Amino acid sequence: MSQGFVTTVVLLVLGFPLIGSLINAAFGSAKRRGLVNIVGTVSIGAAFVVSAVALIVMLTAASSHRAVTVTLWNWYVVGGSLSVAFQATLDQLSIIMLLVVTGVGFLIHVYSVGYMEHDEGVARFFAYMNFFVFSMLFLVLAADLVFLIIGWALVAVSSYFLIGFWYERPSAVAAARKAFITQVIGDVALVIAAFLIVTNVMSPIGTHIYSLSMPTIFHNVASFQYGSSTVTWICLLLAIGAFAKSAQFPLHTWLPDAMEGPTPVSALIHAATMVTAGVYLIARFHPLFDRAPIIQGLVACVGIGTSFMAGIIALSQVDIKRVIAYSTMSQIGLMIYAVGMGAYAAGMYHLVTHAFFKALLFLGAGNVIHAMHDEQDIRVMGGLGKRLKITEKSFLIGSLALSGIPLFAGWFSKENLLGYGVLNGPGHVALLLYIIGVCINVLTGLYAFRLWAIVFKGEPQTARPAAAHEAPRIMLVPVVILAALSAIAGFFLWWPVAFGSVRVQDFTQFLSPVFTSITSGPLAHEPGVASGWIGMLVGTAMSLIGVGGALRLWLRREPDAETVASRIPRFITQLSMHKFYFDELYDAAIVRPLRAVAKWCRKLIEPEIMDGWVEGVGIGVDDLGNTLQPFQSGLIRDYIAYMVFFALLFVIIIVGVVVR
Amino acid sequence: MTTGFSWLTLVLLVPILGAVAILCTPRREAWLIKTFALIAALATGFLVLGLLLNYSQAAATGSPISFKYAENVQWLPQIGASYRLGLDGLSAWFLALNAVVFLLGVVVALVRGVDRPKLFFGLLILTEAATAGVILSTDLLLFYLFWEGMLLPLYFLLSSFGNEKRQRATVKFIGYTVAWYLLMLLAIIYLHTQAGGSFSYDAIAARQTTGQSIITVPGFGWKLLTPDQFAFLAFALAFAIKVPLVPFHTWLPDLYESLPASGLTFFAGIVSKLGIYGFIRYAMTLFPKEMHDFQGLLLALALLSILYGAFMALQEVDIKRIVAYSSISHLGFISLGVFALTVIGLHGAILQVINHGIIIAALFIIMELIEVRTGTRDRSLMSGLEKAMPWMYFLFMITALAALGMPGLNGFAGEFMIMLGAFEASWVLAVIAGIGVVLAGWYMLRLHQGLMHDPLHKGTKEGMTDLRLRERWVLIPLCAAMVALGLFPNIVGQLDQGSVQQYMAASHTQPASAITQPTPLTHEVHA
Amino acid sequence: MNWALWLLGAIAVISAISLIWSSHALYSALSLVVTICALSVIFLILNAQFLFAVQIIVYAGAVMVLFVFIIALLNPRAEERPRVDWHMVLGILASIVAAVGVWTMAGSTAVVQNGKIRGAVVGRIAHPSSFAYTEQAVNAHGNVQTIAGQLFTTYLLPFEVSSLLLLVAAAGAVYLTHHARKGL
Amino acid sequence: MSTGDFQFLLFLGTLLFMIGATGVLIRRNPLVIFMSIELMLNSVNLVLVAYGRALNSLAGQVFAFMVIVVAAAEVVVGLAMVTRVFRAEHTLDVDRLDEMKD
Repeated sequence: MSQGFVTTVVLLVLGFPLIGSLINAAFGSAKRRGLVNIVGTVSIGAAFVVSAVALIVMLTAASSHRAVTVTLWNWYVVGGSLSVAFQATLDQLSIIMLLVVTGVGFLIHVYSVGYMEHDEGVARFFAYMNFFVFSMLFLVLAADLVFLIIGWALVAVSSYFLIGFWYERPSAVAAARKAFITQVIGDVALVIAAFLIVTNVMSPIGTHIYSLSMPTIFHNVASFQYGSSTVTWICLLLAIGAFAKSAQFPLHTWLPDAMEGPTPVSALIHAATMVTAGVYLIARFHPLFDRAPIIQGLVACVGIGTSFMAGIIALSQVDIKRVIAYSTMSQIGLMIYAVGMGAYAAGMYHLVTHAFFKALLFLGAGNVIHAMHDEQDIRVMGGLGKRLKITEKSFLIGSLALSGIPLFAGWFSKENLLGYGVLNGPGHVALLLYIIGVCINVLTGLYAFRLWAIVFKGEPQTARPAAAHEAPRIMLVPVVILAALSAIAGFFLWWPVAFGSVRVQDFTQFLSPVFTSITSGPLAHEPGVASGWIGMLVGTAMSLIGVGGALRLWLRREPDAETVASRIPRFITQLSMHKFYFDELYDAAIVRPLRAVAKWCRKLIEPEIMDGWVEGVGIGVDDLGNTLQPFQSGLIRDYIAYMVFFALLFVIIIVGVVVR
Repeated sequence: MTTGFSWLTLVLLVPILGAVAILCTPRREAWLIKTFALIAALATGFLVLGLLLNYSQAAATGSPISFKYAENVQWLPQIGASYRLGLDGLSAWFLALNAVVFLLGVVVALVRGVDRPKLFFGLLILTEAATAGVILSTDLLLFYLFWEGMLLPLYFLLSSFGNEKRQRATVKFIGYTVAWYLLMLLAIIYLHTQAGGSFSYDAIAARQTTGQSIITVPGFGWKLLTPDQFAFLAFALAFAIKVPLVPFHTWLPDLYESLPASGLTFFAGIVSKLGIYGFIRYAMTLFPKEMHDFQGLLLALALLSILYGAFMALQEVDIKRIVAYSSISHLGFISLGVFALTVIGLHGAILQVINHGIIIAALFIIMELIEVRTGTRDRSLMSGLEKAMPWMYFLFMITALAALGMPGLNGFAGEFMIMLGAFEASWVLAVIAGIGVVLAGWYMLRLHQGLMHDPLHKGTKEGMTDLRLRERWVLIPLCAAMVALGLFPNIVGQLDQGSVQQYMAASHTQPASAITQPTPLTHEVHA
Repeated sequence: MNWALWLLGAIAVISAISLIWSSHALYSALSLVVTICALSVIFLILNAQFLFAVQIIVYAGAVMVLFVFIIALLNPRAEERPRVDWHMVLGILASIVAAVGVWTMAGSTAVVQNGKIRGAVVGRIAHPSSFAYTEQAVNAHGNVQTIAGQLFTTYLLPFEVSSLLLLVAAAGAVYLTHHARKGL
Repeated sequence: MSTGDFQFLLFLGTLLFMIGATGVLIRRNPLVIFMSIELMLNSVNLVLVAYGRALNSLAGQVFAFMVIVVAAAEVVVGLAMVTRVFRAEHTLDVDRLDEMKD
């Protein structure tokens, strides 16, 4: 692909959402709702069209020169050595992310036209949504560390706006701030990683090359010895950045609170795009990660751990959006596990399929909430299937895909993932991780169909479901499209298809040039499903067990769910109920002490020590004045006495000095 | 004698003439006073712009640091003091910031209105002349003259305009600073003797710092410092108070709390940055060995400023004091850039000086506009202003994000360079600075959200109007500058390439220092 | 002559002490007269006949009379003995220190001797002034004549100034005590 | 006049001087204070003459004469002031005359 073509693609893809956001921000208002809706959705649609065209052109081009890096403008030149420039790369990895972000984004924008009908902040909403898509694309296209960090922060800021969209709700405001602070931590980790990279990149002939552009870094990646401490530190910091963004174990507490935002926001940000940025980052920096085996192991373990924990918590949640949020955290955990093991293509594959069915679940939940007039507690719902027929059916497809039932999208990507895990997971814990992965399949099946059964099946718990009405058409169309996609996406992306001259290889082969051409570490080749048959069979079986169990518990209610729950030891249910107490832990461990130190500074240090010595000087001079004042007693005899005394002293000193 | 036309003296003369014109006009014609003030500020602005534009063509003279538009007129030959002015890459940007910030001060005063225009504008323009003098002078005595002279108009300005606590704050500031500047005068005189009886910067820079015998306390035999180290400490102390670094900062919050926004724009904008200027121009180049000896201490102070400023900003209730402490934290960042003694760090510091000037001016203007509208400065009594003032929300959001160093805006550009420079000195610095960035995110968001989000606080007054057109058009150019500098920071980068190399070369004579040998990123390329 | 000095010294010291210790102002005035006379005799011993005369006439005669006159005029009541407070302690302490100091100083180098001088410079400061009159020279021309000679030649200026001083003092005293009596 | 005598004279002069000084310190009646001052002046005369005699120089005696003149003038003015103060304050106690305090 030619430089000129790529530059135009990059500028168009970035330009459309930015212009849409600016127009909506400047001229949008509740009155001109029509204009706002059109501008909002069209800009994302245009971006999707441009990226589709780019995909087609890329497919026609020979697989060798599909990755093209373009320089937009010089950011900062330091005396000829370090010159930082805005560079964008369009290669297989970023085109996939482009398509996912703009495609799913477009469907969600169409959906939110209906969802935000009676919300007067619609202009602000679409402005923020467009700005979010712009920053996500900015991040994905980044080919320069500075460009990447800026995109990273822009995504954090736009998610801050969107989570805190209903700014009158204190809980939303707090959730937005919490999300932003966690992202800033990830951002700082990324910045320090960038420093480490810049100061350690050596050209083959051993001279320091100070450049922040990723192609040159990866070209000279040989300068980082395999398993050396610098590479380990760099990858650890990159991993922290990824965990912050993808809500993985240490920095995951912001994701459930982020459900305070409107449902389309949750769908776009917390299902399809933002949380996957962490997976993309690790995939993009795979040459470095391949050289840091310890970190890869760590990443895989954290991925599986988070996934398992989220699965347990999801089982006990009562808010419909929080259940899906925890399921997102669990699935992202699987992706992190995949890229942690070096199965970058498998991770990306699961990312794509997950984007479809998770967005579908969120939009379905949106329909339910819309129908129940903003009621999110599933205990109040029940038997909605009769009223919301289309939503119920697409929600079912989504749940099937999520829990990995064969022939649905989830099954292809998840089993591919776990299949790879069986054969060459990290070090000696590979089998253990695989077993936990398979247990996660059970958990996924359980909570997916628990949700479906409670919300749509059974008889209504309260009178309110009776009043529910099916969502308007504009909200149903995206849901149906997504249902179709999550049904056939696995199959469609799996089998190589040829349209005339355009040969669409299967997903992994399409991505393989990105992940093989540069890495000189252990070749991360993708096993065909064949070699992982055993893994796949075990995985599918566990999923079916999960689904069956869920249907028994919540559909036919043989052993009623509550009785089963009572038999499970109390501390597990409590743990699950209170989200493993992480919120309280972080609050006590970090937030409160920092605030205490700050208060201590203000109350004690500032007035006493800092101000103290300045005021002290003043007070000291006053005291000196007071002590000397009585000498002016006004009595002549005192004055004479002083004279005599000092005269005497004077004489003694003179004589003393002279005599000695 | 000077060869070409003495431009720099013109830069000094224009504000002085403006001030004189203002002082002559009778008090009644307030509009005439205002126009004179505006004309003076604009004229200086354009003059400086002209100087900057053909900066590269001008001839350069001078040994360690080459000065452009140099002027040298005998002033007091008996003691070797001469009226020498000069402009190099570093001071060019300080001069530009000086002109911009004072123009902003005048504009804000016009927009917000001020009760005694004659006194205010006269003193304001006079201060501009003084600060310009500090930046331009390359003769140490002249520098000290302007350095102390700056406090004169400032004293009257600070003590006659502002809220009820201004008297105490001004006395504390003036008394505090003047007391320590005398030490610097002592050091200057010492240097004068060392340089063989001349105050000129080149002569002093070229003085032989031969083996200094360590001064011992007579009778006790305690080993003190070498005279050069004493001189360096005197300079460093004077500049540390000006910057301010934390232990010497207590004058800043009281003063900033009592000053009106028009006063704050130029005070926080340029006056508090002359300390940084002093460190780079005088402390770093005249005392290279001592700078390396005390580098550890100075870096510790800079980090302390960052963290301490952030903690205090986190806890403060008065919104102006929050911004004051955030300014301390930012200045801590800038001094970290300077003390890291690396090329990147210095570039970042100069860039961040300009960014901070813009951000802090905008922040203080917004704080005053909010204070006027809600009638209080207490953060806990205000919330949910977004509904009433969407424009204020938008502009305040951009400024807050720039202040917390969000990548994409100008705060990040400077901080990235500084942290990279500090990282080169030692990785610990960058990590602690990173913690500073996280804290900055926290307190800046708390401030922005505290005021804007959450439901409307019952205490706030009803009928709050959004930003009027005039106020909006003061803040919009500032926000535009923030975004522009965030995406194109290279504008600042090109101009000071040459002089940054010279400063690094001048400060590298004895590189042995506690921190790892600071490797310049320039493969030892010397100008 | 030694015993005469000692006797006169003792008288002077005793009367001095009575001067400061006596309860009534008049007694202290009289004791001062005694001290002055004792000193004038010592002057006589020291071959300063002119001073002996001046001391008796001016001091004992004029100044003390003036004192007694004023005491009579104001006739202050008898005040009680001075209280012992820190002033007295300081005074006594100072006198002891001074006395001991001078005693050791004077003892070591009473008169300037050529050769090595150990200790105090008291003697050395007072080196012989330009005008040196040995004992025989003074006796030859008479003490009064020689002093008069000096007074009107080398020390003419101090002489004139002191005369002016006396004039001013007299005018001042008159002005200070004069109070306009109305209706005269 | 032997050195022993000279020592005694110096010692006597100092003693008288310090007695005068102590007198000035402890007495509260200004007249007595004046007398003590006179005593101090006389002791100075004594030392002057003693040195004059020891160094065979008449300067001591001339100077002593000058001291007497000054003492006389001083007494005249001093007593005038004391009478004036007495008439105004009707008290002669020095400790109560402390308007100069502040």
